[in-house]
Amino acid sequence: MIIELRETPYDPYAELGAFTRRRADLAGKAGANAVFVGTMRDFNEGDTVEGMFLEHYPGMTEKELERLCTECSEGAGVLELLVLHRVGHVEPGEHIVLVSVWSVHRAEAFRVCRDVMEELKHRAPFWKRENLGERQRWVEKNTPG
Amino acid sequence: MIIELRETPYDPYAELGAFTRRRADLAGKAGANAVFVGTMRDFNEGDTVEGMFLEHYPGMTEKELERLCTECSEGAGVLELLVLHRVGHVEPGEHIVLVSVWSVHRAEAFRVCRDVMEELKHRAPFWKRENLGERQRWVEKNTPG
Amino acid sequence: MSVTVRFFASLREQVGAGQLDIETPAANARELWSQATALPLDPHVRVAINQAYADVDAPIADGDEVAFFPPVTGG
Amino acid sequence: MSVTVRFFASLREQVGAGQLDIETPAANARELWSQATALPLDPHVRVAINQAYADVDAPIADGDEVAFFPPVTGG
Repeated sequence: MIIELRETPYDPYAELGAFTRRRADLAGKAGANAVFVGTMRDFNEGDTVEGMFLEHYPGMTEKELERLCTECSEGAGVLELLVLHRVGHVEPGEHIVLVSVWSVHRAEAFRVCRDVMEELKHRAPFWKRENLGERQRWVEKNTPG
Repeated sequence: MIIELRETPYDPYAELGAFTRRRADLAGKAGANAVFVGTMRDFNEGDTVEGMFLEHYPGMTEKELERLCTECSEGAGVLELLVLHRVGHVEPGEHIVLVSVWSVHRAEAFRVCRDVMEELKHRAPFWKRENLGERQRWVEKNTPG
Repeated sequence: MSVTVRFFASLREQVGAGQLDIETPAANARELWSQATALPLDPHVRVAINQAYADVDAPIADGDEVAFFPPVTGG
Repeated sequence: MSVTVRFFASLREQVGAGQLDIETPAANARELWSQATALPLDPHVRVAINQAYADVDAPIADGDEVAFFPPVTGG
């Protein structure tokens, strides 16, 4: 299980490519890989968003991500799980979150990937402050899963 | 909507990277990208599998993939949908299927990606013949979703 | 009328042919199967007419491409 | 006893501080909030004790790190 916070932009597909090359042992074992990539949009709730600051709780954020990933994958036959999440200043089009789950069959990978995203949205200590140009706005709540 | 059959190995993450660079217009619009990658395992039903031949029905396979992708994404706010599927000889560790769905919010991307995979498993005319070394075996049915 | 009959995967091997162009009086795929093969028609066999799924009892017409194949196993 | 109190995101801005190290007789996070801020405690505010979610009425102890923050919005 790999959980990382990133302070700079990353390419989720390059990360996945690099990871699967490093973990070539998974190739013939993991029949399924379910992935979610969350990307910053340039609009939200009808407004143009110019940028965003992603605040987190250093220490707790990492621990909570670990806890929720462990809970979501418990007993599900997960072979590997990777979570990357941006913090700090984020520009539209930059990637915020990457969740990737490898398992033998597809049902587990799909379910765990989805569960991790929902738990992350509800529990992981991150807060978005949007820059709308003339003003800043804290995002009050997430869109429903 | 892009649907392609591939006769040679491909790197799904490199494909996704290249596709997102080509479709940079999606970056600030698609907040969500759900992906599934199916990879050939070196074991199935208790046997070591040395290789596989993936037969298809040229013409119908492409049409049926288009039909099911259209059905699954209808009214779901899908911004883009990409399906790659291998045909011909496949080695363990090589990637068979890639489904990638972009949408504004995560719920639609997750649902459509999952639905496309289930429909593909049930409807798309592909047949796997496994090479077990001393004998060949047609796969009789899929694992449950 | 003349139709093209196609068999895929394990059915192709059992029938011993991938494609037959035949003259037939068959009204539907079920009758066509009996004419083209000596095998019983397994209820799991799937039928496509002109590259779209069809019922085994759906009518067929001159020039149709009628395919028989086992349950699919892609993905 | 002494505890570290932390505020995040919009709460940090409302309270006007990110971190306070204070001496307190507070038995739980709710009492701590009243001592540390002049604001009403919104029922949506979430509490963490030593970097794990906790009930606002759970007891706190000397040396604890007690955090208050609004609903999370990551991902």
